Amino acid sequence: MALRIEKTFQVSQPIEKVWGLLSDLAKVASCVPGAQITEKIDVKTYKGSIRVKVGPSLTDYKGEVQILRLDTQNHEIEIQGKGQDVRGRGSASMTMTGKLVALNEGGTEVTSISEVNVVGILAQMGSRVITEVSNIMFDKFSRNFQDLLQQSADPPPVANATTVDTAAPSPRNHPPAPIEGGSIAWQAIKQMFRSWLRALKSLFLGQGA
Amino acid sequence: MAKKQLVRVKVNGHERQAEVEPRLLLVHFIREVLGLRGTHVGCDTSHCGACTVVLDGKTVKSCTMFAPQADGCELLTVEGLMRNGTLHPLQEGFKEEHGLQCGFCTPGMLMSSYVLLQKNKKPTEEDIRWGISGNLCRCTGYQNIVKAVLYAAAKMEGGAK
Amino acid sequence: MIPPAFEYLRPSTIPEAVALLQQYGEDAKILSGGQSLIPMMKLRLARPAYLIDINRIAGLSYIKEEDGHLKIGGLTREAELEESPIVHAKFPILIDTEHVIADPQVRNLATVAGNLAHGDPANDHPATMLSLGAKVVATGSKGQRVIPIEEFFLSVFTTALQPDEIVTEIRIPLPPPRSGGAYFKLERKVGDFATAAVAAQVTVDSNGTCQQVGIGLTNVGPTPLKARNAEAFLRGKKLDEATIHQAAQLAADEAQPSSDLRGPAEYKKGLVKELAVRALTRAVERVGK
Amino acid sequence: MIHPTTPEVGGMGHSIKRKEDLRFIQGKGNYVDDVHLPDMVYGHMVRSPYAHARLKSINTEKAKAHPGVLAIITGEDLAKANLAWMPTLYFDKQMVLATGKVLFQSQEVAFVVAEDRYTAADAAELVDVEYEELPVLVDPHKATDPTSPILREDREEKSNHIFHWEVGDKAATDKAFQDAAVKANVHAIFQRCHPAPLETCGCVADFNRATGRLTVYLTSQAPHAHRTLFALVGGIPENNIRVISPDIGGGFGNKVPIYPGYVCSVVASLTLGRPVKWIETRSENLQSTGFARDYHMTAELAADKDGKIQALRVKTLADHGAFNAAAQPTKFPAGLFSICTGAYDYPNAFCEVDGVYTNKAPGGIAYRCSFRVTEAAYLIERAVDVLARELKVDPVELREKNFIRPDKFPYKSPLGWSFDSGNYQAAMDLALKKVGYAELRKEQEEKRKKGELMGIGVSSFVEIVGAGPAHTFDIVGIKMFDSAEIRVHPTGKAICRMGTKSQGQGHETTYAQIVAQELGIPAADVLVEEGDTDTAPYGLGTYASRSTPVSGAATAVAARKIREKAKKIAAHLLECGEEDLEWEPGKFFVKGAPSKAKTIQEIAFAAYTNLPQGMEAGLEAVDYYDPPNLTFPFGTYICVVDIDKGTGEVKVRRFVAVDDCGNVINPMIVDGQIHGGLTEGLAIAFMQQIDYDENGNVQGGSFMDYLLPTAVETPNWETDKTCTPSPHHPFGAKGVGESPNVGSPAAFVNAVVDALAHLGVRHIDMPVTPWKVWTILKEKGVVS
Repeated sequence: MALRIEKTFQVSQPIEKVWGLLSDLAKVASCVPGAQITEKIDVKTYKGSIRVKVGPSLTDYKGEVQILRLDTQNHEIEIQGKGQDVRGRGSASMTMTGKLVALNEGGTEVTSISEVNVVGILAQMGSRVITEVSNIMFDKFSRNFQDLLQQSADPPPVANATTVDTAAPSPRNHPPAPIEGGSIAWQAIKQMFRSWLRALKSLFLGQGA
Repeated sequence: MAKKQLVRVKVNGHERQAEVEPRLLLVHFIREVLGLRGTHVGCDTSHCGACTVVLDGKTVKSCTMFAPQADGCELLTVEGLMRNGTLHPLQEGFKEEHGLQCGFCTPGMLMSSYVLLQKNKKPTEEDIRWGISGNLCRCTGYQNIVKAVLYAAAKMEGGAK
Repeated sequence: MIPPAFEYLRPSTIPEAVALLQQYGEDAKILSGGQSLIPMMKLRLARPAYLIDINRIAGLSYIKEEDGHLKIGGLTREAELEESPIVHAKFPILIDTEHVIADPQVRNLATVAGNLAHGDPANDHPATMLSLGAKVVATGSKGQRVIPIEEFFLSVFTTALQPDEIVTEIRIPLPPPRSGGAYFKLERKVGDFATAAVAAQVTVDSNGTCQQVGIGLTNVGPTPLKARNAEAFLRGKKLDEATIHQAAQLAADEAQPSSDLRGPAEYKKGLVKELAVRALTRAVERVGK
Repeated sequence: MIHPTTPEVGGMGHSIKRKEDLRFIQGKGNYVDDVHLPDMVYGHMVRSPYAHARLKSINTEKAKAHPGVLAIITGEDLAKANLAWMPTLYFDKQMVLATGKVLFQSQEVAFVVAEDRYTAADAAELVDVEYEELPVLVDPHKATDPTSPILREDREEKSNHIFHWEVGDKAATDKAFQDAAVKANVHAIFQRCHPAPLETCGCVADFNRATGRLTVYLTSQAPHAHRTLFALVGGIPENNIRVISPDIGGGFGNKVPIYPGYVCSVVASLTLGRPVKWIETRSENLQSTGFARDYHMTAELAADKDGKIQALRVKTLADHGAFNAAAQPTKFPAGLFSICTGAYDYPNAFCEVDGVYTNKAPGGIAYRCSFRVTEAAYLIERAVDVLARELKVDPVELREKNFIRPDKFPYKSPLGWSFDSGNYQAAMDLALKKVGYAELRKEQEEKRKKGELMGIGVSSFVEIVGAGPAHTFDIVGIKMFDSAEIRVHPTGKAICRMGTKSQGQGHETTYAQIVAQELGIPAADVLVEEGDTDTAPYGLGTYASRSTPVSGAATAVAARKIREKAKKIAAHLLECGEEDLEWEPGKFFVKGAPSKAKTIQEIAFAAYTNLPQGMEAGLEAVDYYDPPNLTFPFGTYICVVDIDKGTGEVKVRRFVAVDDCGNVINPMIVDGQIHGGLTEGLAIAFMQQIDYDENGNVQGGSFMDYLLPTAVETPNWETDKTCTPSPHHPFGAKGVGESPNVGSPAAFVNAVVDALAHLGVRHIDMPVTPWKVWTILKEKGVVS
């Protein structure tokens, strides 16, 4: 299953500040619950694992995330993340291009274009929900990113016109995460799996519970 | 390993019991613990109905229940349809009307039809088609199964007079 | 397909069940009808460490009229709804729904509450209950609370239920006189999820003017959807053909389907419109009865 | 032609009830998963989640340490025994367990054996396989692009192209097209689908260390052929292998190939010395065992201005997946696809087929079909309809104008087949009458005025079945004869053993009826036994509608051999010359003195008690029948559909099927076969598809999305028959099991296209789903 997801939102922080966050994998990773960076290969590459626990399902993924391209001048970053289910049932990968544009009023427009590929049982059995879930996941990603920006900035961000709150945040989703590093991609993958698993636990034909 | 569960059932009129892993699917309990291999498995997503049995008077897909859920229940499987050496009218109907070919779906079909006729003594063709809509057959195209159930309904009605 | 191992727990009361949920938290899962959970476990997509089988809890299976509501117990099976005289007399929309949920064997085990608690936008009862203005009674460690159905579905497979809560009852307001409802579903075959489906419930006054209306949409968005614009449009209007068509278009506009094996998004929107026309038309026909 | 027998004897033409039913209706069938042996253990397959990936490592330590696990077999293990690859049934090889890389999703990677199936499933999750994902090739049209990855590193030829095959006179055909007044073409995809019999594939392999014998209980449509293959591949002496094909829960071609699970079970049993059971799940069945079709076809027809067809030109791309595992025994890479000229008489045809590899499950099996006959029949029947639109004539009229006339048989087709017999107009006439064609056309016209959509689809198909003559067919060199062995006991009862294997077709009844017909021994007194290679005579199995044409013929010929001997015994008993005797089913009597007779039972007793001088005792015969030609069943199907404009749903209002399969053994069983085949045709036309997404993920890999019709979606079928016996078959039969599946898809699609033809619609690819129909209606402005 291949998806292309494009998200755009605006924040009040100046472009350099946003860029500082977007280009720092470790900082961004701080909002990824349950993820563990197991190895720092270099400043652009990390190995890690994620334990995803959704309702009755517990799944472990391991993989790698790396910055493929970092264009400081144009404020563009391309990140690739790949995760393999340790039970050998598939993988997901994502290539995300993040781009910042300074706004006239001093804020920044953040655009992410992501190509997501899902392989294995999730893609076989879950095609009916993957699009839905991915969309929600990226909305959440946008929101989490903004939350992170907000934490590192005193003035509150401008109202977000493009994202929708699609799910009530559960307190369990945000425990203080013992994470040393990570990336937006990690967060995205992490959330993607969470959402998929939540979705998959429910998508079977028999109805009722 | 999970704690074993005692499962006691009355199957086709006989009391049986066994201690099993709780995750044991009812269909495996029936086939492998009770040794009643007339109940079949044809899919893994609860679609085909080959595993249909009657549990406390209702049809269920025994591949979509854990054995402990049936504890204390009464089970009827295809092996229990014959009474005193005589075929049930449904069994007779399936034979007379060529309601089976490979026979793999037949036990499930019989059990669904059995409960259908318990609830509806004079079903229409439409009633029968909906009544067996949880059972897949790859051989017959259903037409003769419908006839078989109508045969049984007529015979059972006749017998009741 | 073989499910992973789990500990099996069989509480005999609601408090016991809630206590077990509290004790085991996310490692536990409620087993009620099991018709969605067990297939998932067989594919090893779900692997709860503890399964809390609530099927032996007494007094949870009922269908009754009380306090102006139809009350459906938390363990009431789909098939029981199908066979209930009260439901037949007052809720033809629920009979429509029963007819197209999964298949007969699944309906014998699956529960109405589970169909909601699952939070699957493709399940059929959510749309029906949205159109009927139902309420979900949840029981947890902090006691019982009543959740209006329109606040129940939060996201794909996410409901307002807390981790230690169990759906113990569903309450549907009894329709006033001159009410009617219908559910139209297009499925690829018996047992399939809806490609799209529309539930409509209307109440009209003696002049045929719409007093109350509820429209629920199945499998055309991340959650079951309530077609609020279409509903607002219909209130206070005579439910003639032209009005129904306009409302149906509004409902289609409110749908947010994704393309999948069941068809492209555009088709699903078209279906919502068509099925909304049919459901509203049938609902109005049933007002007279 | 067929001598009538009494219902008590139950010879040909009697709808006697099936003998096999008694055990099935009591739940006493014996399918492979019902086989339970002492000390039996269970296998579970570890499969690849990736469609194309390099296998970097397999770590089995954790799995091996799991309590109850007995063995874990990997491709490397098999390679040591030279068993990592096995031959397919069509000049290719296939990995048993992956080595090097995986080539399709759900490919077999490791085999876990444990004390019970729950433990085996648990341990399979502990096998740690490391993959490196590779670019995936899904679209067969891109297979030969220079940018596409080369899938098969094992082949010398570094290309995804498997074969190019052509047949017919290209120059003459091209010339006919140049000269043609009218041309029509259709590009039709026959989608990938799967037979999905209700019982999945599986086996119990039981190697007895004490005796050195291997017994394999197998879901096999061809037990003898499988025994020979096990012997050839595994190096086990063939006398030490016994394949038992017990009751089979449907086959439809799915159970012709040998699958990796069987080989792994045998290896595991040889290793452990214990019986090993392996039963695949439904998802495994749909995702890894033989798929069917996946033919991307273009047909062009050239005709003169009066609608006489002059030529057919066909170009086809065949997607075989990762390995060419086409289970077909012809000498032609596209099987009998060259039957695509259809029921029509024209001089020129040219057909070419190219096969390619993709990252999909291997196969190309004949799903209720004689090796690409379904694709061929669908293509020509679609193309003729398109030509009728082009000519603005009724599709029935065009067919009738071009039918091969009855006096032209045996008819030599432009692609080289010799059609044995046919009367296509007779089948058409009966179908038209039965359905009320003229009235339906009137109704359609009136409905169109009101904006309602109804369609009438016609298909006049010809099949080619009964594989097959030794000059055209073999499996690893073994000719496609089949066999029957009949032994009459002293009391006049008989046992009949066959080289074929029923999967629901009712062989235990129909073969007994042939014996009843030929010998007059009541069918009830004839036990038919199949599927045990230790006892049955060698045969090639049941598929391609070959049981009646080949084994049925062998049964008749064997029975006639017995009759010859019986005649001698009768002459001895009646003290007359053989030439004085006449036969009617059940007895020999003296010409002109019918009371001077000896029944077959009396003769049977005498065969053991009172023989003529010098005659050896017993009354039995074997026949290995090599058919002189194939048989060519045919028929006309007419389908009437109504389309719901709002939803795009197609409702089959009526379906009339007139079949001609020559002389019929048991009309009840033939009807049942036709019902079943039409239902599968319906499923193919409207529902069934195994699709792949861009990453090679199977879409339709479980019954959640591989849609099989229930009783609710299935209409009532209206069947009828004409009878044009095969001139070369001993009792004039042709075979019927596949006709309805071969002939019906075109009838369904033609009906839907007919309903939309006035909008300019000429073709819709299967499965014809509501959304496809609705999208067309939307494009045409019928719905807003």
